[in-house]
Amino acid sequence: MAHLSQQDVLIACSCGSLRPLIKLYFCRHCIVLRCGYCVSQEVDSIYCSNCLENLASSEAKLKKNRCGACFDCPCCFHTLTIRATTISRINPPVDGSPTPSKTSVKNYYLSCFFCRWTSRDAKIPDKLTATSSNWPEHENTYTARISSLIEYFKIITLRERLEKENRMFLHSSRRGYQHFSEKFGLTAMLARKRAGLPPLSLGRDDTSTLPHIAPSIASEHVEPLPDDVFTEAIDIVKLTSLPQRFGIPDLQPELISNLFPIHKQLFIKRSQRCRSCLHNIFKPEYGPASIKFKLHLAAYYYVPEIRLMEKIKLKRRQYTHLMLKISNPAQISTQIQFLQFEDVTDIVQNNEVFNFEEKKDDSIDTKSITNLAPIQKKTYPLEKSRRITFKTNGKINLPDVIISLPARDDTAEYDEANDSDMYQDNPSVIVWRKGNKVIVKFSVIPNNDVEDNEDIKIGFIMRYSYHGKIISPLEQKGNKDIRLLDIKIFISIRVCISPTELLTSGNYQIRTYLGKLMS
Amino acid sequence: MPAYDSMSLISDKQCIIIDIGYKYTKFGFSGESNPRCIIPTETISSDTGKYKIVFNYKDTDELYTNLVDFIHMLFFKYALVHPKEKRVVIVESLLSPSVIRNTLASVLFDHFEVTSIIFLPSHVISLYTLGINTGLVVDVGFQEAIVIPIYEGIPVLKAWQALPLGSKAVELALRDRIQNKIKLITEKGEEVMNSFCLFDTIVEDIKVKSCFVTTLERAKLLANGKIPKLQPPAFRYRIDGSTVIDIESIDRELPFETLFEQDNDQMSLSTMILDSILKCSIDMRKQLAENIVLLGGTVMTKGFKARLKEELLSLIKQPKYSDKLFINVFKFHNPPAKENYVAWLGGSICGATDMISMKSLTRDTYCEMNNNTIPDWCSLTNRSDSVIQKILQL
Amino acid sequence: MSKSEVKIYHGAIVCKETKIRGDVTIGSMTIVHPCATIIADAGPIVIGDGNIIEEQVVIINRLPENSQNKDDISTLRIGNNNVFEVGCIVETSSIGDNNVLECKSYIGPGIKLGVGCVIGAGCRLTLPETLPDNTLVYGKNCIRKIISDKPPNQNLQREFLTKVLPNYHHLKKSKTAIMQIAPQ
Amino acid sequence: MELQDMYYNKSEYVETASGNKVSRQTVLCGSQNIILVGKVIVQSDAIVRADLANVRTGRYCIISKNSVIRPPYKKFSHGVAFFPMRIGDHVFIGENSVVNAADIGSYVYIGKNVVIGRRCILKDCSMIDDNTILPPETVVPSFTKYGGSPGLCIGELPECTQELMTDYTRSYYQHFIPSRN
Repeated sequence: MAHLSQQDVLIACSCGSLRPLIKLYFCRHCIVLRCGYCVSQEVDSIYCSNCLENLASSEAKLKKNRCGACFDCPCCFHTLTIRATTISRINPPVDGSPTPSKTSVKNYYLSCFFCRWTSRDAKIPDKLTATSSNWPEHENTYTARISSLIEYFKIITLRERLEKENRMFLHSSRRGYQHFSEKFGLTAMLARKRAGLPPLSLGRDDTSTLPHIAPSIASEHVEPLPDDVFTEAIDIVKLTSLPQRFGIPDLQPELISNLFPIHKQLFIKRSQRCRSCLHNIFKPEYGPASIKFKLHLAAYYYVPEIRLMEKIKLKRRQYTHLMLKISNPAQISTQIQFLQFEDVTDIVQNNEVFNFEEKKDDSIDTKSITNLAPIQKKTYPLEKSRRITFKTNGKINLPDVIISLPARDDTAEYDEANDSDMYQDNPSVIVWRKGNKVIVKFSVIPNNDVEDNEDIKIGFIMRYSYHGKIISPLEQKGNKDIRLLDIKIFISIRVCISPTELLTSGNYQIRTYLGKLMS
Repeated sequence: MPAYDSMSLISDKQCIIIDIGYKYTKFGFSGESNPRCIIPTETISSDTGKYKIVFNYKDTDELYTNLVDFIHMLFFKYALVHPKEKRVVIVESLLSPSVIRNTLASVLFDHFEVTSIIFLPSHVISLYTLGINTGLVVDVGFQEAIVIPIYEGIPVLKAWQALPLGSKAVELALRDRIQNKIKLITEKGEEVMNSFCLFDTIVEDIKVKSCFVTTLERAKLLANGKIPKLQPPAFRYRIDGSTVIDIESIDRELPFETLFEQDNDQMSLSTMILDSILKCSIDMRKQLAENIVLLGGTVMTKGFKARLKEELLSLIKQPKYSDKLFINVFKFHNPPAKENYVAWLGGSICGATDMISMKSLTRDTYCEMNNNTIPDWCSLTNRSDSVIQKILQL
Repeated sequence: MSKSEVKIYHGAIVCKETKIRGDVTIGSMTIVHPCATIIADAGPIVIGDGNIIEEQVVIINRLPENSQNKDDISTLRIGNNNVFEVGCIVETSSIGDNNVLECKSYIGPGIKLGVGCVIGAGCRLTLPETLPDNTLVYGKNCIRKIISDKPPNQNLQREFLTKVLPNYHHLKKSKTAIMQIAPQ
Repeated sequence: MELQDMYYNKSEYVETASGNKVSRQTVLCGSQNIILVGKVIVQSDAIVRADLANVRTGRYCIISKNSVIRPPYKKFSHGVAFFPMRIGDHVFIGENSVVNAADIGSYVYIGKNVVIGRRCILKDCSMIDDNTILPPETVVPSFTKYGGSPGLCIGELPECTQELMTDYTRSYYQHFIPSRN
């Protein structure tokens, strides 16, 4: 599990979030890293997680983002299953026939495989067909009242609006229509709408046209404390918990027996778009069962991956070797160099390096937006970058080398040949090389003020050459665009075993659950 | 599926109504009669992957990221819409700190790029659900109880009352009573006392399932250390397969007394209401007392309303009030909703009207403002051209 | 406890890979899948008819850890038509009829099951008590409720297994069993 | 963190021509009904109940210690039928887990101590958290992470799950090596 989440090597995204490489994107147009925080997320398709059927967004809207066919258990929130029972029924004797006839009928009801709740518990009658629709629904008893309230306030606000517009119009008639429409955003469409209004609401002096609603009448009567709380034994298993009550917000029943099946909440597939250039950076294929993508600019394919090789034990006031495995995922070879944070600010001033972090606030950015998306009238300032909260408490010594990494070659997996002699590597720095991967030796020392059992956190900059060959189809093939990109890397080295690993499985189960509640 | 609300559905104008409480958030679409969901105001941090309570924050940066994660969940798990084209209605307390309001606006405009936001004061818009414009609105939530009289649609701000009397206080009292009664039996059959931590969700669950607000008569006896003859039955609460708490009858009855016991300043939930009435001008008082609106999840507790009425009627006879307040009737409203989402429903009704397009703060305006501070709602209401004021003058 | 006193009644199917130790009686029509463990240390284990005991199930009658009294013999009695799903651990002293112990559930000593109880997957019960009939225990907090639906009848599954298992597994036969069958 | 080498006792494991590494300590019932396509690791004390119905795994699957692979049954009015179980490529099944699923897609990660109920369907690129109880007939869609009891959706997986699982199962296979002595 830890291997899959990869929380020990984090990379600073262009927005300042720290994410593992697998959660980052790489915008090929802006040539910066993006993450879930700084991209614009869009709903791509909507589907039901149980029947795996896609719904059009209008249909989903109509069904209040719930599946029409699948239900969740109101008791434990697991999906309900339709169950069949055969019931032999004795028909009452029909007029004329002396003996009652016996028929065997298949009945269907909803049942939960986990907590054994059934629709019979809710006193929902069984159905005669296995189709999953047409289960009885409960309705909010106040819908009619609320509708009339809404209607009433709608008319009042509309009247208010017209009154105000009219007043403004009279006062500012000399200033002309131009000003008027500007200030109140009265577009042609709105004007048309106003013109098309029924005469009823236009007659603003006529108060009698107001719809009538009965205001609520307060009463002295309040619900008393039921006497049975002092006499009836409390049966805790029959009472609902808050999550169960909130599952049905308009009823919020107190008894398990008053629960109703809940239509299953729909899931979505999302697509992502870069906020500054508005290009898509991730778009899934349609269909919930497909795991393929139309487009996927994951940083995983563009940025060299750094991994810790092994657990190390750090000692105070002493350098310890740290092995990092670096692999080049791209289809083109790259050059990698390591720098301390302090070094880089100097180089930026030389203006030799294309630094993505500087670029963000640049005016070039806004220009490119206007070029790419002329439809957008107004550009909004981009969201502020986040502060990097990672505090380093150790120092890493970086080897002063430039490492060449060949392109990724999937067939090399099966190639046993050792090709390290092709490169003139310093064996004290590069301890191993194979295909697009190398293992590089670093050394780490904790700061003196570190406490025992504290994770050691270090950071450095990885500068690598990026071949932006495929920036746009307009660009010619020969015109290779090589840029140096700086990526901030943060590594935490766990010195202690995390407490959960020490627990036995049974306790572990409880503790993780509790840990979740506590945090 | 239930019959769909006839109005403003299928139209793109439907806006998103969010009522973020300290403990639970109510979320849904305008024009609908109940929220789509009521969920804990908690989120999974996108940075660490851990559970986080949104309003547990050290600085605004943390609040900002918490809100980003939380609202992301609301949009992509429940609303299933792209936030960019959406109008948002935020239902908030009049007393909500401006840091929260400003951060929330920044999150919605800068991060989610919504079209517009309107902040609606929960106390005022709750009256929308009743079709009245004058009322004494009592909101007993998780953190605190807030009383604000609304007269002719205008909050009488000088008369507001707030005390930290909410579910939190009740749960703390309950926790104190039961935390030494936990019994855990290990697999070896050994009995361990109190080795188990009592989590908030467990205390809440016990409170919800078994606690109630007792009558004034019994409360007086209990306060004097006497035990009434009839006792609510005790029971055994199972935390899991190996841990139990034996809940005594007194534990079911006493925790809610926290709300009604007068503190050192002789303040309780009931005195707050009377003090608030007292601070209003004489001609309003009777009308307010006869239009009490109760909001918030805590008021849904068994016996709460009955006790509150008893308390008010008994306090009014005491010299502290009897000289100044000449009221002998208290009347309560029954909103067309469960009390814990009345304010949300008010937002839903408002959101269906043109008020949203008229009064909302648009993204354009927000970006033009140099300090990115949302104007205070009360300053808005005091403006003579305020629409809301007029709307409420039925 | 080297003395093997396994009694297997006619019609029971006990796969050879099963680990059985001590005085164990297995009733007729009971099916014991391979890799189950039945250990009768503290006293005999009597398993009734028509039970299904799946792989990795541990049924153990063990001495209380601090008890020195070897004479304190108690019998672990299991009724009829119970289902023990994969990986459940039973340390109790008494189980009635028609119960289902789902995967990886744990029943500590002193917990008695009556009739028709279902212990949900992964539930761990250690608090000694007698569960009322038709109790369901489920979920991470071992929530309880009384169920109206009875646990389903397992006759069909047992029939199927009776046919299939002998094709793939060597079966255990106890001397007692053979002796019983011989006169017929 | 890069996976560390895992050593096994050479005498304990059988390596087939297609690269499957199967412990001798496993219980493979009805071994004629098991198809391991290649580079599959079955660790000690795992139980595969292919006597009940066919079990077929794809390439690079890891079946950890003490786990149980058990084809699910369904009751019909006339009898009981056990369904064959299909497991895709690059699937990891953690220690002490019980799998009764009907169908497991590719690139699926199942944690430790998990119970997958009867006839569950795990779509490609899904993950089951440690200690999860997945009730019968649950459908786990792609790119979701399920956890808890009952197992509910507790999160999403990164879009490059397919690459991650491929890399994980491959390197697991590469690091699963016989001890030197």
